[in-house]
Amino acid sequence: MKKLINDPANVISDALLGFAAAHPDVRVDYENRIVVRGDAPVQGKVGLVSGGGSGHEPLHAGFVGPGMLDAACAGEVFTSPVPDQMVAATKAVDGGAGVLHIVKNYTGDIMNFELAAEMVEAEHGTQVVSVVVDDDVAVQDSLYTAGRRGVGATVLVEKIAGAAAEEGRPLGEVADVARRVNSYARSMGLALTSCTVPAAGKPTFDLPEGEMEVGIGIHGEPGRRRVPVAPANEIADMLVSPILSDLDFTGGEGVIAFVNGMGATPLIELYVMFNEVSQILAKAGIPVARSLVGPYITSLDMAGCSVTLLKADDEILRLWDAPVNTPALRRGV
Amino acid sequence: MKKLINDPANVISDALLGFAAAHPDVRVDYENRIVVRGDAPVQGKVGLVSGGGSGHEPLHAGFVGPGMLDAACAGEVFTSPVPDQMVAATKAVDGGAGVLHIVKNYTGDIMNFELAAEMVEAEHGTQVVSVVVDDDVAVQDSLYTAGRRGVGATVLVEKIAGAAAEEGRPLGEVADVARRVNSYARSMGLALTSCTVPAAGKPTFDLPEGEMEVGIGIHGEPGRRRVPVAPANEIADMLVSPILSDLDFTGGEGVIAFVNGMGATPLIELYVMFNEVSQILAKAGIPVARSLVGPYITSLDMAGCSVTLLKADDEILRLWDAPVNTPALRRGV
Amino acid sequence: MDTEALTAWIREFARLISANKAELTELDSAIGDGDHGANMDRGMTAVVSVLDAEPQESPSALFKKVGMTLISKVGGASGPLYGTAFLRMAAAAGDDVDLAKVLRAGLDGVIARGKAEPGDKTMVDALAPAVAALEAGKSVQAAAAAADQGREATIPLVARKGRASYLGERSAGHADPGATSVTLLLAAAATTLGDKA
Amino acid sequence: MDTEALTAWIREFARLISANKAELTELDSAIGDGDHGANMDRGMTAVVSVLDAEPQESPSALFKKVGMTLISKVGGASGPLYGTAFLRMAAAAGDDVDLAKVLRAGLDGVIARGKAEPGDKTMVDALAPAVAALEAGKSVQAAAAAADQGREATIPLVARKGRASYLGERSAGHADPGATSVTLLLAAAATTLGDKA
Ligand SMILES: Nc1ncnc2c1ncn2[C@@H]1O[C@H](COP(=O)(O)OP(=O)(O)O)[C@@H](O)[C@H]1O
Ligand SMILES: Nc1ncnc2c1ncn2[C@@H]1O[C@H](COP(=O)(O)OP(=O)(O)O)[C@@H](O)[C@H]1O
Ligand SMILES: [Mg+2]
Ligand SMILES: [Mg+2]
Ligand SMILES: [Mg+2]
Ligand SMILES: [Mg+2]
Repeated sequence: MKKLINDPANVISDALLGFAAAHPDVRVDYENRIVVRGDAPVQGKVGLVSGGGSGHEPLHAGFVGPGMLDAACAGEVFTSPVPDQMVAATKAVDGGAGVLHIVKNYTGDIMNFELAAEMVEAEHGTQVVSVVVDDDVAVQDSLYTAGRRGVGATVLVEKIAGAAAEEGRPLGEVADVARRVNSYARSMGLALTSCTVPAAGKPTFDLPEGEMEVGIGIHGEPGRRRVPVAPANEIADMLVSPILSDLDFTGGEGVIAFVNGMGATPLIELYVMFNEVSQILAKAGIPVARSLVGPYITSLDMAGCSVTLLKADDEILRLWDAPVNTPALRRGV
Repeated sequence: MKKLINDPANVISDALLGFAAAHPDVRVDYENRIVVRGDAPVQGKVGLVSGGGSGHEPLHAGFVGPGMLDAACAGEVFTSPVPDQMVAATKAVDGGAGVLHIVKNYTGDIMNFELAAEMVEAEHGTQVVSVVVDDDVAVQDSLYTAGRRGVGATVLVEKIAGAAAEEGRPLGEVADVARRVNSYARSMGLALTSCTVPAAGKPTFDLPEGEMEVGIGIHGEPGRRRVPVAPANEIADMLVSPILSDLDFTGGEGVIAFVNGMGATPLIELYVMFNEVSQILAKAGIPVARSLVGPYITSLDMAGCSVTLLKADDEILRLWDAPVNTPALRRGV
Repeated sequence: MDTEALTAWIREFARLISANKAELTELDSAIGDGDHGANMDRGMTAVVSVLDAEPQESPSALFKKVGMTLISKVGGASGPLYGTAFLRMAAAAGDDVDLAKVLRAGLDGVIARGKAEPGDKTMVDALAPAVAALEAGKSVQAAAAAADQGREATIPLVARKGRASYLGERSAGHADPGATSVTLLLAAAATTLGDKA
Repeated sequence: MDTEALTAWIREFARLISANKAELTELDSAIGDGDHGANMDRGMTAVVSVLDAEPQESPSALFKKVGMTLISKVGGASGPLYGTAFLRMAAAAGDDVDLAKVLRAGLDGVIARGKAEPGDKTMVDALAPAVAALEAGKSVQAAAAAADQGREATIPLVARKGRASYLGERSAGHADPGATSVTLLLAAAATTLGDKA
């Protein structure tokens, strides 16, 4: 394992110290491992809290700031944070208008956020609403399973719900916006290499030179199938086709197209992928209204990418374009 | 070789198409492989042109936009662009106040930009001034060699000179600002893995599991020495010490500290590195005035990082903070 | 079955988790995300520290402390599940602990929290047969054996809960990590409480 | 030495570059950035296309076309260096070409553009001895052999120009890629112009 780290046991605290040093506008609470917007709590504004296992940087801490999250909780690598962290974050951002928990759909995240919401409501009377993100079409959705994973759409939900909260809208409306974004978004991912969890010291799975894994998540889970490596145009088709079969993307205001790097994929390759994705969309008669290209929700040092499409309406586009000022996403401010 | 590409011969054109699709604000001239600010030429403003081999994305095209570059020329992977491209870019951004060429110090880049300046001055009477960036302390500076390489400081020069040009300052002053930034900046890089040039299909150099290469550039050139892999704090010392021995960073307004990813290094590791770098600076009594953490000048899929320190003065900080609106760097707009 | 014996049980569980950390991680790498060993070890190491610093006075206080510590330290799916189990066990523990009764409460807590059914390839598949054995009046050793069989029976299953469910058919052929850590809980009970049940 | 013969030289140079592309890249990977083969091949392939489409009428027009094409297509260090060399060769070529005279002009162009001195481990180290041999009245074959020796002599050198100079002492032990491509230029001359000099 080759990584720019010290003791693998300290990766998260070391990275948090570095994050704090690099971004003095944002508050870091080391003890609780939470990152909080500098001016929180913003009175009268719905507070947005997210969080999850570490290893997906810049998600979530990189999205804390005006126009997006009020706080983020950092768990161990690929492990949901604990309720204490979520309680501390919720209290820190409670400006009297309630708090929205944005939770990626993993059993651990769901249960820990659930416990936290119970605790904070019981102890402090804070009103908490949770929205679950589950956009990964690689996983068959079913009432009898854990359902789909939350992946790329998380970034879009955090941005768009964050803009709605910044407009001063009430908790119920902000939650509705978040749910609508989630319901209009679909994703699919692909790995060229495995990632290596620092504590494990070796790749989570073996992926020989000529093969790639289609339908991976963001935790080094094996994907749905293994296929020979293919050129970018075929890869784009493997990722976009299942998305387009799952939801009708025509008839709206086009899509927000998001090509995401998994952590070790250079930008030049993401642009090659974005070209292929936009050509497929053009053929399908789906206009690209907005785009996002870069490593925003990663899986440590995995090479690969994911594609997320969000069917846009006027309000979604307006909120997408709204100012945002966070370490990892900034515009209009 | 595992890459998200089609035919290796088409990587640059495919990526340019993707870049154009993702960033409709910026103009892409495929034939000349140049990227031009949407509203160029800006009358009365000094035009900033840079460029170089591809494979360093987001450099340079990602930095085209208000407050930074007016145009960027994309060469073949790791190969200087040709004069025709530079001539086309220079003409496209000439708003009557002259054009600054920002050139990284590589023999090829120097000579091709030189030819281009000769051609454009002769044919069109455009006034061109060139500034050479050479900040890499891994290379011994000498009158008898090609001198130091241009690496991380390029990003800082483009941002800060771009802000000076945006203020409407004349060509001579903008060039002086660029030269001052270069003379106050020093960098040093490290590779955990080699990169793989698409056309070559295999890693440029072998770097076995337990070893790393110190003092690398951004083109897969071998570094100055090979050492056993080390923890982040020792790596930070290997990179920062030669920088601090080369220039006295005390006494100014602190430094702009830039920890850069080489293309395949996840952000969490860059924050771990940034923590170590800022601790070394704190011990040396050098305040971190501003910071930049991320993959901004890369070497394809190389894992590793570089550190750039820029000794700041009031003007440098003011220009650093000025609004910038490019695909890869955005603030204040 | 006094507080001291139950404390020994918890400590033995912590020891077994630590000794089998790599195996748990290995199993979770195959069908999950490779952290079950680290998660449980982080939690149980914290539990042991807490018990070293503050020995507990009653079975109910002991189970509550274990549950709260696991919830605060583990995260992931196993933190809330084991945590809830121990909190329910605390509520069910009277002055003299009936192992069948408290483990039944724990199992109910896991099911309430995680909504898994038998055969979903989760820790329920090891815990439920152990509870059934105890309720049928069998020994703790027999309950531990039942947990082991339950764990073995998860191998061919296709997971319907937790991360392993994302794999669909590819989850078959591997034992469930959480069911495996439950066998350690029962094995620890067999060695520390076996002669007291 | 008519335009036809000189065109054959250029085409043979293109053929040799293409045939030795991998070796040039290999050498450039060791002490540079691994693109010299691709750079030269891209340039010379373009040159051949241009000459296919527009056969040139005079030695001077031929060299100028080659120089302009290389400058427009190659990039890197070798584009301006070879490009400048051929432009200077065009200026020096009269109606009847004196190979010693035009290659001397080319060498002067390389030195003017790149400011390398003999022993800096660059293409100059192969071109200069070849020019000296021709100027001493030796055959083209002898000049090609001199270029080969010049190239061999770059192996132990520590580079002082171009990318290889970044390596310092580590650049010793490898032949210079540009010097190697120059040996191909001379080898092509030996086979196509050898009996005409
Ligand atoms: N809904 C559920 N009900 C019961 N047990 C579950 C459920 N989901 C997951 N588990 C158990 O949790 C184990 C995984 O725990 P762990 O790896 O620590 O957490 P995570 O899955 O969050 O990484 C699984 O092997 C399974 O036994
Ligand atoms: N200043 C110089 N003068 C003469 N030749 C040079 C000079 N710099 C580099 N070269 C030659 O150029 C060759 C490298 O060319 P190439 O690999 O195509 O360009 P780049 O170095 O830009 O990648 C070197 O091997 C050397 O012979
Ligand atoms: Mg986990
Ligand atoms: Mg080159
Ligand atoms: Mg797990
Ligand atoms: Mg080269």
